[in-house]
Amino acid sequence: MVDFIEIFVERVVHFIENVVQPHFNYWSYVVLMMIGLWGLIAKRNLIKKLIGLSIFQTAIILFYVSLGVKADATIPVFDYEAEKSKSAAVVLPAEPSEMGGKSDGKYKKIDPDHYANPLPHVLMLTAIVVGVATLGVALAVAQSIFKDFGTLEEHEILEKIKTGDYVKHD
Amino acid sequence: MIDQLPVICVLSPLFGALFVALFGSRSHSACFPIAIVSLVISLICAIGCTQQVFTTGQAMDYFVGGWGAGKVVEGVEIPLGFGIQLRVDHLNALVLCIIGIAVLLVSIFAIRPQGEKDTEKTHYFYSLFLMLACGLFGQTITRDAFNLFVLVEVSSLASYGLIAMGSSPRGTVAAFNYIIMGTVGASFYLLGVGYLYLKTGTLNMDGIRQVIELSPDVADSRSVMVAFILIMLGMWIKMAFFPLYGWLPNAYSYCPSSAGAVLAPLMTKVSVYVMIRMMITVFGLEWVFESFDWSALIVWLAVIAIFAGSVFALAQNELKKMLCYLIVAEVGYMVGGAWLADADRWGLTGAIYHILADALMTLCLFLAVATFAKRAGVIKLDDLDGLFKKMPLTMVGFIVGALAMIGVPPTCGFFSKFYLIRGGIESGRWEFVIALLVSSLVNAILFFRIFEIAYFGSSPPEGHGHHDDEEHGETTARRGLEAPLTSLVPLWITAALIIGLGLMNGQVVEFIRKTVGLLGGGAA
Amino acid sequence: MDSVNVIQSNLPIWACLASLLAIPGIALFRKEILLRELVTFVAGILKFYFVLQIFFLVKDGSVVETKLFDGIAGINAPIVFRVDSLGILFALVASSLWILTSLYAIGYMRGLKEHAQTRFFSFFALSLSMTLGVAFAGNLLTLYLFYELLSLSTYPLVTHNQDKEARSGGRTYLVHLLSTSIGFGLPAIIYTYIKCGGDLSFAGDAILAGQDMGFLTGAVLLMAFAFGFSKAGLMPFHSWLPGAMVAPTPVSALLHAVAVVKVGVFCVIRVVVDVFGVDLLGEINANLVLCWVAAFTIVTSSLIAMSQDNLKRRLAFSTIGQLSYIVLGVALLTPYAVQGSMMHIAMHAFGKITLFFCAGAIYVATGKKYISQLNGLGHKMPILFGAFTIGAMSVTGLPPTGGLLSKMYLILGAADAQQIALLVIYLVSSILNGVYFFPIIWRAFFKPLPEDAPETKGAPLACVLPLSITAAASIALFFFPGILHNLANLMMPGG
Amino acid sequence: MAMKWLALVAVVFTGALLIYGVSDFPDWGSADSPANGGIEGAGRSVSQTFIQETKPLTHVPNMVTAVLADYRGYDTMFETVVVFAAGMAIFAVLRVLKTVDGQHSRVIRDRSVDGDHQRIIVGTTCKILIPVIQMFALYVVAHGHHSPGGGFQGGVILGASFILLGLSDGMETAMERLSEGKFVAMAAIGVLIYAGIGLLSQFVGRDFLDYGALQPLLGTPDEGWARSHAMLGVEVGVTFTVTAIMFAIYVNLASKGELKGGL
Repeated sequence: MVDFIEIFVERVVHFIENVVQPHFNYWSYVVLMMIGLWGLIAKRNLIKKLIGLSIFQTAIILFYVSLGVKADATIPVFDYEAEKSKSAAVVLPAEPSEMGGKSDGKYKKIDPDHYANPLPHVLMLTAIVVGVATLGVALAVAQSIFKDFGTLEEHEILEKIKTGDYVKHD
Repeated sequence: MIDQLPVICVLSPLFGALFVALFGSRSHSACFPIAIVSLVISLICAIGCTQQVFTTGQAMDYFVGGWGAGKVVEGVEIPLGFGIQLRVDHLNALVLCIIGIAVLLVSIFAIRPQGEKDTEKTHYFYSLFLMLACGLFGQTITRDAFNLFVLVEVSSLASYGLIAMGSSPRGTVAAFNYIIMGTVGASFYLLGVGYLYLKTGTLNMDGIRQVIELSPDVADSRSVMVAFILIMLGMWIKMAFFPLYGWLPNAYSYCPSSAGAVLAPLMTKVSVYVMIRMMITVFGLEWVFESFDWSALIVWLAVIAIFAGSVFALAQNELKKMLCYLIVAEVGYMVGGAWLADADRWGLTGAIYHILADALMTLCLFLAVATFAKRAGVIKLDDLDGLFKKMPLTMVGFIVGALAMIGVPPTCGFFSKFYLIRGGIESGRWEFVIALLVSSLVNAILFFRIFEIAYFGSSPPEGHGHHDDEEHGETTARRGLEAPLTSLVPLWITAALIIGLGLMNGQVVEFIRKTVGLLGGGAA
Repeated sequence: MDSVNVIQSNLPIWACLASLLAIPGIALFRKEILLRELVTFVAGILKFYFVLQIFFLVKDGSVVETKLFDGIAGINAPIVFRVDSLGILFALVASSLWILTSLYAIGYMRGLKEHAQTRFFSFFALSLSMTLGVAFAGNLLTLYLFYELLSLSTYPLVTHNQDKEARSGGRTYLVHLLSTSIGFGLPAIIYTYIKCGGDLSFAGDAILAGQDMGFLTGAVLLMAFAFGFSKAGLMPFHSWLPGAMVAPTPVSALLHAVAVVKVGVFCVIRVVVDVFGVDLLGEINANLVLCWVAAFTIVTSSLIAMSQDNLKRRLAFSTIGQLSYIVLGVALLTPYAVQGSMMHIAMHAFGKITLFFCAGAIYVATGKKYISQLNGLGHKMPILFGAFTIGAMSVTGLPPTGGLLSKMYLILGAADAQQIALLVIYLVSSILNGVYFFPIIWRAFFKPLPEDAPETKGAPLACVLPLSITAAASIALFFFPGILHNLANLMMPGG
Repeated sequence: MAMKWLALVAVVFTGALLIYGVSDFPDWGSADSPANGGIEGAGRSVSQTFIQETKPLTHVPNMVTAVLADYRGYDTMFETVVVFAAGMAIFAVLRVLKTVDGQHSRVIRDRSVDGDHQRIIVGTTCKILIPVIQMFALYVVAHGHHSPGGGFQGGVILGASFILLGLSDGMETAMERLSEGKFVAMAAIGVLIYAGIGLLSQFVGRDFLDYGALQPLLGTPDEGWARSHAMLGVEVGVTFTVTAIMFAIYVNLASKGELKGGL
């Protein structure tokens, strides 16, 4: 019985080591996303649905940002000290004031692995803003529904639509 | 100047929207002229681009910000996908024109503010309307997968606003569901693009396809397949393909009539166009039909969509709801057509032609129904009682749209069915052919039921047909109900276009076939 | 056949447009009835004049062709007119009878003071131009296009009375025509188109000539076409014709005795001669299936006709029978039979239209619709019932009238094709025709007038004149069948 | 209950699909994954080009801002349009233009000082704090070139400062600073600035949003600097829009569209 548990533990550790650990972020974003999706569909209150929706979108943002991560790379902002100290002999793009020089078009001396990948960050800036905009409009619509139906529970709203007792404008 | 046209086409509605927001709140009468001017400019650009693509036979490329692939800026050679690329080719040139025409016609239709909650909101309406147009134009010509997501969001947000601003509370509830479903769809698409970016390293559609064709291990990788499924799921939600259509009927029937008239014909069709763009340009038809190869399942889903759409349409007694379920069936046509993996790609050509045909047909029907609702308060089917006498001119427009839906020869509806059936037969998908025929019969029953009610009145007089009212009595006193010119002119132009597109389908399809030939489709 | 010289001229377009252009005229003079009727009349004569022009060109075997729109991409199916001998024969019959019918309709409408006459005459003109469109169609697509438009443009005519029966009649009319044409016709056309690699035009040899086609596919395709063009009234898709009797008599006279039904038969002939080609059908002898369906229709419709008391319904079922004569004739494939069927189109047209005119005139004069009420009317309206007798003789095929000639050819054709059983059916059904026509004549002339019959005024001259002309025409066709004969000969040489 | 089952099925199905997709991802944080290192034979990796070429091309150390405002400027413009569209949609949905008693809603500031004491504490701290927040917001906008920041972040902070004013001194005082007419115009002008700068380069004859074309206009030594300054201009446009719309969202939601009374 004992070695059975050991094998099981050893198997689980192996699984975590080789399968989960290298893709840790990607597994966590899937879990987060599923929580959001569950909230979106199962919850009956409109606001809770919106919370589920924003968790759903945040998970995607987590996925995109973890795309661009490079081991021991700094944020994608060019820092002069690191470039200067790393290879003094190398011709560096100088300070802004003495900039004048053209780049020679070949692969530059800047080591790309030193900086994180900027593109996912740009994309996620847009996705965040889109998420905020959608959330804003959804909240406005939810408020308009509350004005007319007096409730935010979806099943009550459907009830009221069937019976037809909601504020009917002209 | 000519190569700046694609961007101007997208920008003029944007500038229109901004000026309407700026000046509209003070003088509501200023909104309409600004809207018309900006939409006319974009229509002229759209036609100019199509003309250019037609004469030169080459697609028009446009790199925003001057970051052209291969161009040397400041001594740096710019790789593909560095900037955002726009491209007008044989596939989207016509879609661009159809959007331009539809948006212009509906803006003319929407000039007379119907009894919305408060008519002070016309400038909000026109601002959202123009942003919707800008989003649709951008979606059609963009060549960058992520930029497509942003433009889908622009047009979706504008459509959420347009639907929710109506006076009927049911409209706001439908808008809420539409927001949730639309955002989930867009997020799935975004996730799919993320998976693709991770495996191919670029966001440019051509770049992705080159990598997929270049390295087999990327092509056969699981994540590219999952990316494709996610993108398809996202687009199917957006176009209300069968299992995911829950939001469409309420959203388009309880929204303000002029909003419905622009959303119904365009939103779902542009999503179908995006799906086809994804299949042809991003993944390449070989990858889609060989290594992915789920076409049998998806054609069966389309067949179910067609049957379900038609049967639900039969069951409705509200006019707009019925048309909405017909849209669900038409989406089944297009998706089914696109996924027929027939050798000469006739199914795909039929689907693309059907995008154009269906946009016009739905526009014609929704304009007519909106006019009925506005002038004669027609909601249910039996309110159509004796409408031939009251509104004969609008009824003629409705008839042309209905005949196109049924698929009577001179109209474009017949020819698109012809190509789809041809594709169905050549690819051996007989269930798709049968579905098409049955749904045209159901359409025939649906629309002739309406004609009967409108022609005879809901309960015709008993006994022999002899009327002794004097002979010229048929022009009854209710002449006053006839629709105003601003809603008749768009309706008749659309009806004329439906017949024109039908008769000109030879050249149109030759033009479309070049896409299928150029971009790795079957033989041209 | 393919060395025929083709004359490019847009006369056929003018012929079609003649009646189409009448519509604005009719709509314009809605208020002045006289002017409006004049416009219809002039349009009729103009159309006949154009058709005659084309006839003189086509007489010596050449073909008139003109292109309207280039239709479907990827295949040679533009919307084109191509008038050959079969087309011109049908056009001649239709346009000449339109003049008489419009004269008759003026009398009929005024007699009954019908409502919405403008709409009636404009849709009448529209359906006539669609009929000519089918007659001149140059390929399968144009044929299908005008065929569909004809069904739609005749719907308002059939439901002219706008009452309960009109509504149900119209419903059966449309459901049958649309569902069969979309259900059977469209797939058949598309299958043919795929099989023959994209050339749907009737020029040159038949579309499917030389295709290797088994008996089964051939038969199924042929029957799909035959049922697709359900205007030919083959059972079981015939019930739209009696249903359409709800229409006013001029409509059922011209459309449902001449134009619309003949369009169905015309399409079947086109399919047999120009789509399959006589020799292909002969090889795979798929035509036997069509023969026996037509034969079945002839017998059953004649039996049903006997039991009908309503005069117009009896005439309707007799039309169904006569149409299947033509279909059977074509399906026999022998030269005589095909020529006989083409001639029968004209003979039956003149005979049957006279009978319908008489039925309408009786209704206008006495308001009677049922045969049992016709006792002794012969003495009251001798000319009318005289013409009725001539029409009946022509349809049954008795000597002095033209019907005899065409039936003679049909029977000879059946003999050539060694189909003795079908030959017997021809004879028996001719007798049956007699059985359901002559009791009417006997009742009208030899039965005493019931005493309490109210004083009936005579039928209006505008009704009596056209029916006597058509009666005289059916007799004249017996003595001078020259025109019909060589047209038919052009279409199917030999015999 | 049915929704729960539907949710379960949806979650399980999508989760399995995504996990299945994740299985052959490159390791997290690996520098030579296709996204970061590009694929050999498919040309130079786009992201490596961003990192290596931003300095010479645009002299902007913050590569994210360079990609955001210049290389993919078209994307960001439509992002601003999304924000603007959201504002318009909220106005369309919520804004009540005719109040119940029919007269147009006027913004009237009720001067009655309700003597609850919290307001004094909150009021004074906010009076000190708000200017500092606004200064910091402008710093974030201006310093977007050199450190993480830019139009969106700065705009939100600026908007937050106005919301803070609304919360502390009542919506009317905030509306006095920034009335409805003002912030709708501000939002529209923001996007106009952005698109205007893009259009400017078209007038000079080069493509839309090609800031290099503005070099003669801005009198900078080379096109790189012109790009850098144009980016700052574009960021300012974005700040205008984002501030206005954030405040609009707050104002509409707080007062259910009457823009009067409210939180």
